[in-house]
Amino acid sequence: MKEDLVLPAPREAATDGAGEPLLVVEGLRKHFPIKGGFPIRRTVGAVQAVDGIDLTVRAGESFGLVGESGCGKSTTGRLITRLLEPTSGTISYRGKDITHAGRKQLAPIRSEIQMIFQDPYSSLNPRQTVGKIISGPMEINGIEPTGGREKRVRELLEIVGLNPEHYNRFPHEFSGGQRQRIGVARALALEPKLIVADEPVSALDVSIQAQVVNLLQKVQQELGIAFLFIAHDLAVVRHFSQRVAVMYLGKVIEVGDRESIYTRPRHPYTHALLSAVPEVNLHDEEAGRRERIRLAGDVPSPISPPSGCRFRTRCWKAQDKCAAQEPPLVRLSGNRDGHLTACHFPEDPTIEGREEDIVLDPALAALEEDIERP
Amino acid sequence: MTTVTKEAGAPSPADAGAFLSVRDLHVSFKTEDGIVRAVDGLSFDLERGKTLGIVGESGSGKSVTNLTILGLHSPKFTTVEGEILLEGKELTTARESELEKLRGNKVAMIFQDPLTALSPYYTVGRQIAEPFMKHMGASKKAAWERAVEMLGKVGIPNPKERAKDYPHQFSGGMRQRAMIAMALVCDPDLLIADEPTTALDVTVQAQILDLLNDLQQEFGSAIIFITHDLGVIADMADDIMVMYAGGAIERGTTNQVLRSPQHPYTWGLLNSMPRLDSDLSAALAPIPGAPPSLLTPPSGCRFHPRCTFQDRVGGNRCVTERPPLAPDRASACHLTAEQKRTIFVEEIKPRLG
Amino acid sequence: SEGGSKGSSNNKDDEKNAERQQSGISFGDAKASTGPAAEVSGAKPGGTITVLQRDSFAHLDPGQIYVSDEMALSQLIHRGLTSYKATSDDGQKHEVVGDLATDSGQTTDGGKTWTYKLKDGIKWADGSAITAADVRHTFERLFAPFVSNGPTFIQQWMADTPGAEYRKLLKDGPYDGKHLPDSVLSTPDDKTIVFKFKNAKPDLPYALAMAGYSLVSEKKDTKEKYDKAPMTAGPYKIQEFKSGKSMKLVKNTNWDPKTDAVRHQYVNEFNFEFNKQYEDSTKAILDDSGTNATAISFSNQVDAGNLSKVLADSALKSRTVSGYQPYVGQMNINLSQPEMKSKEVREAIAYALPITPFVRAYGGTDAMEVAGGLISPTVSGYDASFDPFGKKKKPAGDPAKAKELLEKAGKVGLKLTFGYINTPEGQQYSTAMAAGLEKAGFDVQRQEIPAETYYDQVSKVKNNYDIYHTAWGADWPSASTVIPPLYDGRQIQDGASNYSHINDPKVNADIDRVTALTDPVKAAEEWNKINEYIVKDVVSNIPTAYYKQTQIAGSKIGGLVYDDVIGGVDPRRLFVK
Amino acid sequence: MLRFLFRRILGSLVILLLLTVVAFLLFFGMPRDPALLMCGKTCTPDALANIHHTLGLDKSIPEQYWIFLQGLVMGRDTFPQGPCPAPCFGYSYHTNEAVWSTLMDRLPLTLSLAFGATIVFLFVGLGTGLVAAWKRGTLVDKSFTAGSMVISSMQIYFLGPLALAILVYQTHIFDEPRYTSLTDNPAAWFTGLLIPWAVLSTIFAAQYTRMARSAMIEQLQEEHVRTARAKGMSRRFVFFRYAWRGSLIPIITILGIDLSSLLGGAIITEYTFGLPGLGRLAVESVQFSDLPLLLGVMIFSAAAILLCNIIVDACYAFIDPRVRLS
Amino acid sequence: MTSPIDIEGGGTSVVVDGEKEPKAKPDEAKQLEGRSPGQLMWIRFKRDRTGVISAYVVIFFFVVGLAAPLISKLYGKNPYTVYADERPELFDSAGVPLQPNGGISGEFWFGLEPGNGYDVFTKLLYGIRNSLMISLAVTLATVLTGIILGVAAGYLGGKIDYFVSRLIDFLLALPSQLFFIASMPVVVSLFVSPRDETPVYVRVVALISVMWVLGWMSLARILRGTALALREREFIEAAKVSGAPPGRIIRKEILPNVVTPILVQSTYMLPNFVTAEAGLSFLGVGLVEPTPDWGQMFSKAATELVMQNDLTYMFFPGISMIIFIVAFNLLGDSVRDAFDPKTAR
Ligand SMILES: Nc1ncnc2c1ncn2[C@@H]1O[C@H](COP(=O)(O)OP(=O)(O)OP(=O)(O)O)[C@@H](O)[C@H]1O
Ligand SMILES: Nc1ncnc2c1ncn2[C@@H]1O[C@H](COP(=O)(O)OP(=O)(O)OP(=O)(O)O)[C@@H](O)[C@H]1O
Ligand SMILES: [Mg+2]
Ligand SMILES: [Mg+2]
Repeated sequence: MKEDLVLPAPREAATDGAGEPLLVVEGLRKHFPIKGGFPIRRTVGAVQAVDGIDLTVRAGESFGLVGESGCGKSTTGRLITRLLEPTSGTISYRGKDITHAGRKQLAPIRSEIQMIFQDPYSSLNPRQTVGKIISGPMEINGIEPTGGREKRVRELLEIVGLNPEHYNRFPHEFSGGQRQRIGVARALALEPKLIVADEPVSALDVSIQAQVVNLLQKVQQELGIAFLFIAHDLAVVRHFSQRVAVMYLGKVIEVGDRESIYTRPRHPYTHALLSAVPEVNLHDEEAGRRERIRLAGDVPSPISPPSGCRFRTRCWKAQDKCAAQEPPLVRLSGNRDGHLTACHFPEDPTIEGREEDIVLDPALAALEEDIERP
Repeated sequence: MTTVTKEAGAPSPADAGAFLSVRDLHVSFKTEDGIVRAVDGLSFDLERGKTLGIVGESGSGKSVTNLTILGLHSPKFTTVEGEILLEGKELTTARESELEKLRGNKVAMIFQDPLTALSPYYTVGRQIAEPFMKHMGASKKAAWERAVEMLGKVGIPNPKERAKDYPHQFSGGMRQRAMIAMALVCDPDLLIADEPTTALDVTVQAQILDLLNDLQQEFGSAIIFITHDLGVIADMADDIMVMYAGGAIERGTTNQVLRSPQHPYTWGLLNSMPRLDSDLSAALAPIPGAPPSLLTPPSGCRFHPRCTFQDRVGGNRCVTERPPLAPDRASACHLTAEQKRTIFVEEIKPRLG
Repeated sequence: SEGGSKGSSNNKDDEKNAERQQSGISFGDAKASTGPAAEVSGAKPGGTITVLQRDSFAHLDPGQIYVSDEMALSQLIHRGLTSYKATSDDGQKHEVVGDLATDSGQTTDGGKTWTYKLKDGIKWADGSAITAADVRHTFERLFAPFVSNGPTFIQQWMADTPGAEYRKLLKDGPYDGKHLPDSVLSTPDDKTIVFKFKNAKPDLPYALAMAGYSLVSEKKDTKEKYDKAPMTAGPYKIQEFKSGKSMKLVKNTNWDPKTDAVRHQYVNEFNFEFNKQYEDSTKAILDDSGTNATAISFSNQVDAGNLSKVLADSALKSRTVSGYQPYVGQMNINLSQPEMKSKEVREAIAYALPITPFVRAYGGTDAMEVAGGLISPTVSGYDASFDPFGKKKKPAGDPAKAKELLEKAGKVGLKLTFGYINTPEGQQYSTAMAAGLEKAGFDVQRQEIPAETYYDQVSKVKNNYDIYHTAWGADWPSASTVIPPLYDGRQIQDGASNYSHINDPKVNADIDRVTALTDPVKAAEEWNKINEYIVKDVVSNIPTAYYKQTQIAGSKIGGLVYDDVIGGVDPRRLFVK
Repeated sequence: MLRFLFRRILGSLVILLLLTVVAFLLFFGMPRDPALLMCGKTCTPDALANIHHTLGLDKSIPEQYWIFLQGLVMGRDTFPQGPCPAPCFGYSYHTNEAVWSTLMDRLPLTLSLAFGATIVFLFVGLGTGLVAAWKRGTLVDKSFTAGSMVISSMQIYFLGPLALAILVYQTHIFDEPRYTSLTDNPAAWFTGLLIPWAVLSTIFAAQYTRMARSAMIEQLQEEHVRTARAKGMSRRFVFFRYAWRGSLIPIITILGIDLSSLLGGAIITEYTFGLPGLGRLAVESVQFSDLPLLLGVMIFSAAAILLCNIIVDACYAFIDPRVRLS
Repeated sequence: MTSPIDIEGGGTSVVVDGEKEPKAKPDEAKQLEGRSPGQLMWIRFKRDRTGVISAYVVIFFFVVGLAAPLISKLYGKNPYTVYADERPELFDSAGVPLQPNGGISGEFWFGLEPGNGYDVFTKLLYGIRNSLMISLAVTLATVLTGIILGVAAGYLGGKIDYFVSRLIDFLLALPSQLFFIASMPVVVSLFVSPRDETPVYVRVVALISVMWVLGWMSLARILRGTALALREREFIEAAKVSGAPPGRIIRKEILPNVVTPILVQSTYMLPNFVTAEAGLSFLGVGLVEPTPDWGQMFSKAATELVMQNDLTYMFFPGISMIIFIVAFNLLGDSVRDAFDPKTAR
């Protein structure tokens, strides 16, 4: 890994200060229809994959989106890149509404929003050379950089830390980490302003993962590209993103700057999530295991999500109100600016799990009793 | 092509406490493209009731090692050399029928992907009951009851009914619980868990880890816990073995390996791993390069092409000579013990914050 | 089979057969017409015979019967006014006798008026009496539109028109109360029938013996449905008929042998099985075990593949009977095609055309004999020595001679469209024939014609083919059923049998002349002359082969005789040994 | 399940309906006039028109089609041959028989041929396939694989005549194939169909050997099979319980296709052995431009195919609970 | 976690990360041109002995087919000469060769055909030629249709997919043999044949079109599945995110990736078409005498004439067809294995 990447001079985005909202998402919904019925097939229900979320990504910032599997992270990403047609809500990019824009209308901003994918194997066409893969987007958008596309591709390869001589190779000749770099180079080819990265490192080994995270970080900081960084690994998101949103079952339940979310989470789910991450305590061997909040059961089905607060079925603080009323995403007292939480009974702003919060699986509780008895 | 130096001081087989001991294990596969040396000179011991964590990158031979213990490779394409002693009994040369008696009974296994690892055609209860019938000679009814009981034990609500379900009717976490129930149904002495939580969400992973911990206390089995997540292993293991390219490169208690690691690869792992409490101002320090191909493994120390401390060894030893792994607390590296200590304390530790 | 000497001895036999076949058939008197028929030697009653047939019977209504296998069947179930009576035990000599009629017919004016009287005691299978009204109905219904398959001779004679014009005489048949005028057909009493024609019809007794003119019950006439379930009068009646599968005949108890001079009733039952290809029936009969020992086929021959094997084995050969069929194969040259107007071209075709492919395709010389003329050995007037193009000597054709002629005509490379029947045999012989013609310098274009519609296609006046092969069999052993229908130029129309569209004034005139002759022997001679003129001078039809056939029966079948008139096994005299 | 069946049957009916349309159009595209075939030698335009009228061919094609459909559903009694109750396919032009009864006549042979052969080739083919998979890599496996490869490359029109020539004509060990009704004479039924069965089953069995073997081997590499082994289940148990179950799915898929083509009239087979089943009937119907018969056979064969499809799908559901429960 | 040492991609060429690697070692220069999956497949295929031998056998058949006129010329005969008329001394009057073994001799290597007495050797050569050409044409047409309909249905989805799928369902429900037989005359009659049209050419076209119409479904189904799976692949989404129009995606991203199933399927389809074509000729609705054809030879062989008198005739067409089909199927297996080394054999 080169320590100093050769990058073109940072462009305006990096300098004009984070703050300008680049992407504004309001009330975004995506419901996948379920076909069924008898005797004629019709829509009988919907997977409420994304159910009304609001997000703002500012220019040049990295915005993290975390949550458990199936909570709608990828769907959100794909809605924003307009791979999917939103059911309702609005997406506006630099003030322009692109919610239902067609391919032709999107053409001018296609080059500004790019995507990096999770699977380094399926995200590269096995039948194209690296050169073709990276120059593809330029070709499509008719971009003819000075010095020709090939030169630009070689530059890009260099930027992502690959040998420019690999221009004529095929994807299968690369390791997972290298493929992911090719994916990054492809995304960079159009000099985008926003990159949606859908779990770009979760398929990689730890040692490789760090290489890619570093690369992305450099790209973000030095080229001033904004990121919507989707991941389920809280530690990676913490490392990469300045602001973080936590999703649960198609909804954003908490959003805020990194500091605030990781050290002063207010939503019980965020608490649970943070405490569930297994951690190596490198320093204090005697400290033993940190107490954890254990959530029972699994995420409910997005086809028929619980009423009111969606987390209530697994929440140890749930009361009748939670079932009746959906908590709005608001700033709670004691929270920083921009730290919004959707909870009727928020936690204290700490990450320590308290004794009374620790709930066990009923079965586990029984087991533990068993063990203690003899 | 590669000069392989046999490990000088492999742990002696006479080690009385060892419940399972693996000696100089080599496993290679014949493939279209050549011979893949998936495990190359691996030795370790495991005591009763203890948990051995095996960490390593993808393709480092973790799964192969453990499948070999159970003799689950097709003999036609696989060559196994070395010894695997379970309670002093040699397994590599054991007859299939003897292995059958062991599998699921004394030694049980949990696989990584519970969806593909459970048969879609039979009910969960039946799949759990089968080994119980086979090994314990239980009647169908008794085995079914046992299966329901086990499902209850692993925390599946309403086990009586759910036992009649098929795996695809279970959620990911429940499937993994069912796998665990299946593995534990005959009260095994050794449980091999091959990345049992990798496919799961953190919250579910935490549930499963707790479950395994508690079950181990109840059943008293020894566990081999395979993972690539150091955080998980810190939670689970008594001892840790770090594998790289088919061999072990460091071994010790959890405390030793995590808090005073001695091998550049382990350092690299720790350095490249983002943690919730790590210093945000410092960038992650990845291990450069990519894991080697097992078809043409690097000569000498397998790690040398990616190692940043090679120059400190001096000479060409890293390239020509494969470092041995001493018994007990050990690391397979040509750096001197002193060098290792100082490098860790002075260069690595500060970066870990 | 082996060629050479054995073949020639065979040929001699055949010629001898032919000789007696052409000798005339006399018209029998009342005595000859009185039953019962003479016992077949060694015959005993009882037993069941299995009859293996290729085709199911499409028609059982006499008015619709015109194909040979149905004709064979009708010998057992239907009766007409006249019939052929075998006067020798070998099926070679015949006379026409009265069947339901007391004699073969009386004429007083040289053949214009014919009177028939019905016998006493003749009954339908249901026991009701057969009367003159039934006879009248039988003939009148032939004019109804739904009767479309049977013979049309008598209808045409009655209406005195060629072709299908005759129908105008009684447009819808007798069904809406209209009848033929007495000037044509009268039934003065219950037992008398009088036919009156404009011109002399000396052949009427022959014609009436055709199965197609067997009687139909007026009371039981169900029109179209009669075709599946007719009322019968013969010694057997239909007990069960599954079209395409099987048929069972049982004895008709209302049949009185004393009224029948030609039929027997030895066998208890006939079980027909259909869908038996020649190969199948031959194999089954060769097998000769179980029911196969009493199996026979009325119409199936020994198949081409097995023929030489069967004839080579004396034990097997003893179970076979063989003889000529009435058919003569001929290659028609379509005279309507401009290019075919040149006589040299036609002669070139005649010389070049190889006959061997045709013979080969149907099983070799055991099944086909190279023909010289258009009159079959079974018909009076046959002349074995007639062979104008040397086909008997050079059956593979004479391309050199043909080429010469073609060159003379300046027509080398002439395009010749050859319409052939799309059966395996047709494909085989047409290819080889084409090859032979091409050697002579023709450019032959073969065009397939589906087998099922073959005759419809080639009998169109405006067909596109230059040459095509047809076969024609005499309806009775006189060339009067060959030359006029095939070569009368006034008969050219769609669907008629003048396939080569020959319209030669001399031929037309001769036909008129010879038809009027009342002396059968003289007539036969004259017919042959027309035949020779057509082949040699007009060159519109090239004779290819006389059809022969060999049939085989199980070893327990007795009374096996090849009847020349029936053109196959005589079913009336069979018994189980 | 019931819903699924209902939906499938409904879909099949739609396909059958379309099929009749296609058959109709095909028929009218044929360059032959069935009336001409029936008209005989003295065919006049009048007679032809008359036949056209009695056959109903003088009506417009849609009208004829409508009449045909009506007949299918409600029966027709406008035929001179007699009434024609509900699934009325009419009367054959050529034989004048009711098409339905002709079909029913020919069906027993086709059924005997199809099911007889199927039973044999399933047992033999799957048996050898399983043995080969069980003994994978051994000489037995290799010879089975090679043998089945060669045999499955043979065609009925080669192996059939060969078997006939050798077993019937040259050595006279067997009788010429022929069909006798099972109820008439079971022994004759059996011996008469022996050679067709043997030939069909040989070819099919070889295909099933290959298929069963590769399906089993594929299944044996499934992870859940490995799990079963890791549980200590015996090899036989794993083989016959776990792998076998999964390998049934591809086998049943192909079996459905094969069986449906056998039931729909194995034309070449019937030709080779001279057996008058549905296949022969089909060819005859085309030969004689016999529209009612053609429609009857087409619908019948297609119904056999569709029925097999439905049964196959039902089998999937039976084998695989994922299908059953979704 | 996915293994970076991807066996399929050939672990040999995994490149170590850019930095540590010296810039283009001298011996690496030639390696810089990467190996495409196709090349890898080719390399793998070349290693498979059975596959290579089968390929040679298959090629042999094609060469024989192509060179049939030349071989016949050298051999000095053609399949149209009616030897029964040319050399009547060799036959009896029914056209059965008189010499034993179907008249095999130094002059007639494979003997003579009973009936018109064609030379079996040249007839077989031309028969192979005609059968292969027809099957090849059908395969090509089928592949094209399969690609167009299958890929369109799979990738575009929606109404097109629904329509194509129903069409496939429908065609698969047709009793195909019966349909062949019924539609052959119809198709032939579509080409109104004037006085001197070559019926052979019409027959061939009709044969090809009928087999094509009923032959494309299985491939289309497979390609639809492949396209459907490819549609979910992320590189397609990457192209979409870049604003690629559907045409380009199909051309550049989908088509190159369906080459594999097409190749594999074609190697299975072609022999099937050969046998199907032969079956039709056997039934008499395909090519007919005198056009030499494999299936028509079987049809001849199955006649009583041949079965009773000259079994030898069946030998050469039969054996050659078995060899051809076996070789082609083995080739198909090898091609599949070369593309997808993980499948078990
Ligand atoms: N095309 C689709 N049709 C129907 N349902 C869909 C579709 N795509 C996604 N879903 C459903 O929508 C929900 C959200 O899916 P999504 O892929 O966005 O989750 P995710 O948060 O990215 O999960 P993961 O971490 O597993 O990638 C899931 O329940 C998924 O099953
Ligand atoms: N049956 C086999 N044939 C050929 N190679 C194999 C086989 N099984 C495993 N390998 C190879 O052996 C090496 C070690 O594989 P193994 O499954 O033990 O890795 P792992 O450490 O478990 O990795 P992961 O974390 O991905 O599970 C890999 O390179 C793999 O490709
Ligand atoms: Mg996702
Ligand atoms: Mg593994």
